[in-house]
Amino acid sequence: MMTMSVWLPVGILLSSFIPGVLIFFQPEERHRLRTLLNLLGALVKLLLVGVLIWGVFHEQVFETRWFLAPGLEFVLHADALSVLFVSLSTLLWLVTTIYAIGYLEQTPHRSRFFGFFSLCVTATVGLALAGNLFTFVVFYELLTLATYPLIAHKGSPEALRGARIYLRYTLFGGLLLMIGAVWLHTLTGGVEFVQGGVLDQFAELDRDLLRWIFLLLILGLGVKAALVPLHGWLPQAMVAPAPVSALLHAVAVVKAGAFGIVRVIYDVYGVEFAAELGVLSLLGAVAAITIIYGSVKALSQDHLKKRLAYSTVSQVSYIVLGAAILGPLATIGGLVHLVHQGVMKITLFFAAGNYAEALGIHRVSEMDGVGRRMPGTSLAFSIGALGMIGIPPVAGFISKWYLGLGAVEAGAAVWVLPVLIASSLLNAAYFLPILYRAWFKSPATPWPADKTAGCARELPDPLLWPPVTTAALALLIGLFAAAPYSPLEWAELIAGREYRQ
Amino acid sequence: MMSQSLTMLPDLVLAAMLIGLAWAALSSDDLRRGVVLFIAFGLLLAIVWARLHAPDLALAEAAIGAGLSGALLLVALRDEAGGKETAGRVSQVSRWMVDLFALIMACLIGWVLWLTMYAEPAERLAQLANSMLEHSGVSNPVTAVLLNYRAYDTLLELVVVLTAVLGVLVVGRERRGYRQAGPVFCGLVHWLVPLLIVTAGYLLWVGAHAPGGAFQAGATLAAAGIVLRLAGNDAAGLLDGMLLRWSLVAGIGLFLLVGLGVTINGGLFLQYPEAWSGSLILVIESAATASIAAALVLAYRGGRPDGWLSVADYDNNREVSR
Amino acid sequence: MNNLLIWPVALPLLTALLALLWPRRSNWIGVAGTGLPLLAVLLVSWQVAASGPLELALGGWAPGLGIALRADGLSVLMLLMSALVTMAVAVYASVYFAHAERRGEFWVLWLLLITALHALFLSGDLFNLYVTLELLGLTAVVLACLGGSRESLQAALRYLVLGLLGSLTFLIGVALIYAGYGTLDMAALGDAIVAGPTAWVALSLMTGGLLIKSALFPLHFWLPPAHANAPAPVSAVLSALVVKAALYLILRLWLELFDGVVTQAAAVIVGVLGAIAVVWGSWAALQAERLKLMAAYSTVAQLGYLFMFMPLLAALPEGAGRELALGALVLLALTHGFAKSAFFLAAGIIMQRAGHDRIAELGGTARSLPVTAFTIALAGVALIGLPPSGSFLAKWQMLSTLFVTGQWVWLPVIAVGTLLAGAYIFRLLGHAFAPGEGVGPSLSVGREEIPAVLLALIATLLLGFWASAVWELVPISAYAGGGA
Amino acid sequence: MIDLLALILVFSGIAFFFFGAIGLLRLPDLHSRLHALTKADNLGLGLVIVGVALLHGSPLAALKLLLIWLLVLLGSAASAHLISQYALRRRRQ
Amino acid sequence: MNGLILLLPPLVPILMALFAHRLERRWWLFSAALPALFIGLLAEEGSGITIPWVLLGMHFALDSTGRLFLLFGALIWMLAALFIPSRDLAPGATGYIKQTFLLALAGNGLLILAADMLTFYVGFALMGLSAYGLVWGRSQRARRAARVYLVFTLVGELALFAALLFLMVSGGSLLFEDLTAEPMPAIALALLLLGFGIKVALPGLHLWLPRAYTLAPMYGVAVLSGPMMKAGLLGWLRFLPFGTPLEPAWGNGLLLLGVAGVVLGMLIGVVQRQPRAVLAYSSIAKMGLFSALIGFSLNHPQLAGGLLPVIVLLALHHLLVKPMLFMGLALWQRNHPGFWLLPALLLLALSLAAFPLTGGGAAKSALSTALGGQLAGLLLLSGIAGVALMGRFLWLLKGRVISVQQDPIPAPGWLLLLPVAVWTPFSWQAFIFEWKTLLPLVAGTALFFLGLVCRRWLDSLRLAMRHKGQHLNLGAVQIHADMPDASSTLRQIWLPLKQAAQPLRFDPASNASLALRDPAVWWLLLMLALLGTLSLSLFI
Amino acid sequence: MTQVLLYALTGAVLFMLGVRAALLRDTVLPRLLALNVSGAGVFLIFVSLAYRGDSLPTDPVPHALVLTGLVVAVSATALALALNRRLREMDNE
Repeated sequence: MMTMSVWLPVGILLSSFIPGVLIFFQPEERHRLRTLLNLLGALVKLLLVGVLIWGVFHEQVFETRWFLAPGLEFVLHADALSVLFVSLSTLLWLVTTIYAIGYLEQTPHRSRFFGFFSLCVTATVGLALAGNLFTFVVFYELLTLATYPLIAHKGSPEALRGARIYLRYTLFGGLLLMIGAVWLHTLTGGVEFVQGGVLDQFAELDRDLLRWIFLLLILGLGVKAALVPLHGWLPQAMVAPAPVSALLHAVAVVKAGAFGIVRVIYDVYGVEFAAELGVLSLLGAVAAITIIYGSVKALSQDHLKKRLAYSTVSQVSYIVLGAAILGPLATIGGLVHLVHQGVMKITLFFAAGNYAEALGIHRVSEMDGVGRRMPGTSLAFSIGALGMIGIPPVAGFISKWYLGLGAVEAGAAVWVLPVLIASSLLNAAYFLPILYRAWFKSPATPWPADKTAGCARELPDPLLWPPVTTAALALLIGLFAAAPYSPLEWAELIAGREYRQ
Repeated sequence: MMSQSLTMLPDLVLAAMLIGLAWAALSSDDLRRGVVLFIAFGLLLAIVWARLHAPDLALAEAAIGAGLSGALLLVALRDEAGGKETAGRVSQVSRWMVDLFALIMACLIGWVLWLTMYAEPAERLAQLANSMLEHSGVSNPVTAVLLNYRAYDTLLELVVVLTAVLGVLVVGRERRGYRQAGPVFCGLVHWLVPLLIVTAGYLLWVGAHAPGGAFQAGATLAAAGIVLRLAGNDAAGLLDGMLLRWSLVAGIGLFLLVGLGVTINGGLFLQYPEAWSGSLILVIESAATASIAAALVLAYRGGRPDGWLSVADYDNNREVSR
Repeated sequence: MNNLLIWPVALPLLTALLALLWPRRSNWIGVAGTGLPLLAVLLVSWQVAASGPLELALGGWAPGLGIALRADGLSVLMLLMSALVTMAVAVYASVYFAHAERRGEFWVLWLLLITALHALFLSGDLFNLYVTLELLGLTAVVLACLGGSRESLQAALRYLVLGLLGSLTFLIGVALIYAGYGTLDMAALGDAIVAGPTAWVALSLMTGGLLIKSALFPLHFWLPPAHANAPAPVSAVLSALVVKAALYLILRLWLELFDGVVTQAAAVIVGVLGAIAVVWGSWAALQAERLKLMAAYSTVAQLGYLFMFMPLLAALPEGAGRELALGALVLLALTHGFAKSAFFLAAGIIMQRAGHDRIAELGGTARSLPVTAFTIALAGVALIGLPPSGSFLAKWQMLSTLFVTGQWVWLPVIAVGTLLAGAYIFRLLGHAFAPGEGVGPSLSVGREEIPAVLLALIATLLLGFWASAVWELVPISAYAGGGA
Repeated sequence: MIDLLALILVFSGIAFFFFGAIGLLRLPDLHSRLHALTKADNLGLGLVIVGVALLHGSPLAALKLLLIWLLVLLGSAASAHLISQYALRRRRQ
Repeated sequence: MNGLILLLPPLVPILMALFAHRLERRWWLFSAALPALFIGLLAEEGSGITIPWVLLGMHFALDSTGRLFLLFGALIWMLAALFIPSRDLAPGATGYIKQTFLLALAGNGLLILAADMLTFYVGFALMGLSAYGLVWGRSQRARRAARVYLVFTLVGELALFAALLFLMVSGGSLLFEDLTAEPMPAIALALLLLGFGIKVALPGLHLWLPRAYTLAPMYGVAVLSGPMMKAGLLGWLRFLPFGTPLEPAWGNGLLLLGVAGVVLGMLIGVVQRQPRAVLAYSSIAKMGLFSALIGFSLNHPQLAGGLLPVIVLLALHHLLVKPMLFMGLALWQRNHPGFWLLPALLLLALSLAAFPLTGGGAAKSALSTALGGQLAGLLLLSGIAGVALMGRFLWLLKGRVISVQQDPIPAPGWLLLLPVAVWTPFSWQAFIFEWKTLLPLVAGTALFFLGLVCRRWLDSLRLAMRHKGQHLNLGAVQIHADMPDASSTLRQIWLPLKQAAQPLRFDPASNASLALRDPAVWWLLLMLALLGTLSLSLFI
Repeated sequence: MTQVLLYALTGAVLFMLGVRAALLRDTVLPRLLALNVSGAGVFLIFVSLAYRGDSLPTDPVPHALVLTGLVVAVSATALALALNRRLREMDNE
């Protein structure tokens, strides 16, 4: 049992790392083997995560330590928050892998793609399991590295440009994060993630210094989380293939930033201490601005994936907002949105990919009447979109509910509620026209590139089922939010542990 | 006081001449003049070595510093004649900067030297080296240092020579040889070369207890080779093919093998058994002499001789023979 | 048993002679001659790690009169790097030079280079260091001009002349030391040297000479052409090892021999030059149009980082904090060594296949040479300082030291340098990933690609995950100034 | 006495050198310069060597010195010959 | 077991909605409301069920109010289902009438049976949003109306959502039964009034209604004007703290608004030229009455106990009669209306106008009893309004529009429901005749005839309102759409802001802004801003 | 001892003269000359260190060092000249 608690986190990492590395060296033609490796890895990971969930729920300790350098330890540690993120990424990885297998059929460089794909997930899982700030930074940078080839995958000038912009932002962010982390590390001699935070034990530290460090950390993480002045890469990165966008927006990159912010606030600074420092209100303001800004920008985008990208900018800041409001309810809201947004956004991107793949539709204005042509995809899209707006019983509603409750509880309703409401309205304003076009308009002209004409079904299975599955998931985790082992319950568990002190 | 300054006089003159010659050699725009002045400088230096009780060095300087270097530089002048001279201009400011820098550094070094030699002279290794002389197997302290105390340095130094020669070989083909010399010169060569070889052997032998040694001997041998070449013998007395290789390798190889061989009995690297050390040193020195001479001559010849086949040539031969 | 220390020097030397004698077998001899010292180095490392610093008094003479070889943590690390890198490069070169005309000479010089490196890292005597330095310089020069092109010759000549200037400057420093302290043995000097004019002037002279050799900023101009025009295996060791040798000496001098002599101001000056080198080198690398030139400029920049450690080290009192920084410095140097050699090897593969190394025309490389592209990417990761490479850890500790010593000034430099490094590496990768006809039909994994990728893996994974060994080894010092 | 003789010999040898040097500097063309130089050198050196040999006193050393003188004689003769030949060739071309 | 039955009314339609594309006969839709009817008729009052793991815990309960709403709502739903034209049921039909109809039905059932606020909210949202598909029609104007409806609904949802948040935090529970434990926060109250106010079309928040009622398909209007509109009222009844004393400003405000609604509905209604529009404004007037009554009850907790059941009954009456009127109108407007239709419509109109011997009349007398003589003026006004509007409606029936409707419209069903509508729920009281109830009737009739006499003058009034080329047509539906230049002024401020916020080119083809170009929405936003500042000031 | 100091200082001067010239000249041959002069300066310092007056035996260690240095310098010079020659050849081709 002892050994398992040490090996399980490593095993979870390796279950995607090893297939990734193996896939790299597979010739392009070995389609079946690659698929097998991918799925095997994903399933093994799912299994291991299952064990992890069970264990963490029963307060078992899973921890791996590896001494790297004086004062630097590589720590993988599973707490409830990690489990939340790990299970999200694992589950969605499986789905995305299936989707990607279907999506990339007959395209070149698949070995490379799936190799980096697996590495990307490894990095994400590593982020989730990171037990101290150092390990977090390591995986944070790794994530940057693993995603860059995915964004540049097509090799077209736009793809390369998008990837370059992505890098520009994320390397800069990674650097800031690293500087902040090192600084903090130097001051405290090692920053383990401890529920409730560690910094309040260092009473002698200069408060202003800690504020600056917080700023650095947030700036660094904010790049990936696409907080407003730092969000510029995200809409550019939508040139990536659809599975990558899905991964980027729902599981890996953006979430990594948000997750990091949550970690910093709760497990490094400690939310009460952070509030005492007065840094949370600033962060909340930034999050609020981002929420509104992203939505407003999304309104004017005709390109579907760009609109979704701006929507991500807006939605991810909900998590940040939840983290920035003092109080367990807001925490729950933010945390649960981590999962909910992921599931919903991945649905949207899958669907967008399907539209592009089947009908060559890239723009909202081309979507007239697509609902009848691709009912399954469109239904999934609709559920995701409604969830984003916060319509019950889709998952997004639960997040908004807890965020709102948290805001009211913390007395921050004056500015949070208007933001939430305005954002919901704006969400509706940019999502509902899409639904309207899809369902209620009739197709005027032939679609740009119709590949499904004459097909028995609207799409091949690996393309159709992932969005449908995630949409169903989004519906179910919203509908059965109060059920045991639901994300909401985990979020409550985490919030309970964070605020126990 | 007076006598002191009197005894100082030759030293002062020598020092002034050294500096003057160096200055003249370096500031001359005419390369040939510079080289000739440099050779003169080297000879003067040899006198200074002698004045400073360093006869080994005086020999070496005369043979190597002035002689061989001079020969090399003189030959190099031939190449320079055809080349495009691109003397870049150095701005006045940077000239001043460099001058200032040089002045300051010279003053600093001088200051330190004054401190260490005059104000607070330190006890150095002389005592120790001389007291250990009886265990070294030779009675010339310089040879003792070179081939016993600091034999490792010498080994590496031989490697340096080998490297340089290999470099010379790698870079290009050999320089054209000279025409067959006239009868006068030939006659001289007939006398001179055997004499030089004998001298070299003498220097080698005498190195154990008096000024002389492998380097001086090697340089003398090399001089013989150079003379031969000047007289029209392209190979400059060197062997061809494998033997040339062997002669290049011999010095280092023997040195190394001896060094390693003495460890078999549990000694340290290069720790000669005391009884054997004299003869071992002599053996090493002989081989080194050969190697040094070969190397120096090769360096003078300035390139890859025809007999020095590359691997590709071997490959080609093999193919042809098939 | 102590004779162990001679083997890393003697073995390559012996095999060099063999290679000279049997040129036809030189490929085999060369690889074997690189492998055997590796074994010796491993043994030495094991010994040092197990039982502390080793000393071999050559000829049985007491150090001072005689020469001592010493192996402590720092030298063992350097030896390991050099032995591993040369091993990989040798395997690579056995393919690269398979049909070259002068491969016989190459192998001899190659083995001599290894001899020089190992001798340098093991030497415990100042004058012997001068000799090894010269030997190293000469072998490097000759290897650098093996390519035979005009540029390479010109660069090699310039390299040689500057190297001579550098070693002479070093030598006069040695002379002053001998004048002042009457010994050349470094262990004895470590005890004897006290702050004073002699030490200052000697140190500045020696440092000046070594700075030329290690190409610190205003003295760097010889490096890019020399490294860029040499044959790929040679460039690899030049960038990875040869410049590091000078750096190693500077470390020895500053931290162990002249500990207590070094003033903060001097360290700051060197640090500033390092900082300029970081920015300037990275910028030049970003502008470079050729792959190898880029790598060479990147070397200038990376060396700058190493020198930026100096003010930090000088500001720290002896003890754990300083060892931490020193370990970081060494780790950074090691990572750079492995990564840069891998990078150059990969560049060489590309150059051999494509016939050029113009960055803008590398489209399709990632497709036709996936392993090489992968190597470049991995090496690039280490050069930027991203995890899991060793340089990430090193930079982390560097930043940490920076905060501890309060020397904020260097922070922007590190930041800018890292970003610029990212820019040039990913610019390159962008071109490599771009579509294009590629560099050749070959899709297979060449034998020469394996050593390159292994080197890159060492830099990124091995040094990342087993970096603690560096910090364990570094405090093992054979000299008084060290962690005694 | 012998010392005095030796000194006289040495100094006169030096005088020869001196004049030889003056000749080298002052004489108009190459051949006459060579003439002045070789004569001065050979004779000067001979005188110096004899002087030094007397000073030293041992026959072995005297022999060595004599050998040196002979060698120099040989060398300077040959080199003077070569130089003049070279000069002649140059003039002819 | 008993409680589980309560899940049927929402669940059955939802399940049917999943397979709606297979259901091609309208009887399926008809039967979707059967569980509701069944529960309304047979289920035991007071039965309830809690499902803790769904959403945040769902609570269902059936009380008498709920039972009535469920029962009569089901009737309307069933009848409306029969009114769906068969071409909308065909597999390839545009729009998603079946699905939205079923979902709206489910939402309606859910909110009626909800025992906690969240469940209510979920049902409310489901119903409100699904109804978009019911308002949506084929004409451009109908789509626009649907958009406006959607915006208003969304705003209503969000207001309700925010209110729920405050209620949850202040009360710690979402159950209705725990609601009165604590004094309600002012902001929650304001938000509740706003949220349900949109649904019940309080004046100012009613702008969506006339368009939707005039342009939407008939089945849509039927359910919209009946069960769905009353859901807003039900919301108030459920949420508002009638038992606890409150700042009188709230009740008075609501009362005033309600009165305004009555007046406005009457005044604007009588000048309409479409019968549907008249009915729409009649709804506004009627709901104004309800609002006023709610406001009154808020201020008079001691009377509330007696008053609220009456309000419920009155609401039920209206719930039945108004849809019946709409559907009757549809029958009337088809090609060959039967001779029997006019009296039937007359009967309905009389009932709505609270004519003695009808359900309406009985309700009104019950109301005045419950009020104990207070608010007599309002009742009078409401009566006058009812009579005037119904008169206008009947008058307009003469110029009937010929629709292209080809379906056999289920007139029998309508007829069957007619008596229920006319006399329910006061059938036992309906035949009590009181003279004083005739007073409003007389006044109303007089007003109506006055209108008839002066209709030329009214026309000229309409012309006089025309200015600057804008059709500020008092009589037309658009009157609210083009409120005096406020929107364009706003727009002038907004456009540069918008451009500043968006450096990217605004793509006109994208049709991104849902209904931002609709002036009604601007009006809504203005209102929201006012309310927002108001509530903020209250909250702070 | 002053005499020794004199030579040592001369060595320092020579060294810096050489360095100065090496920095200022930019063709190979003069540079090599300059470096050789520098080297001579360094050697001079070493040798003057070794000298301990007429009475005491000299210190052999610096002598050996200088001997080594001398050979190294010649080797490097030869190499540099060879490189230079090759470059000249290329120029002429």
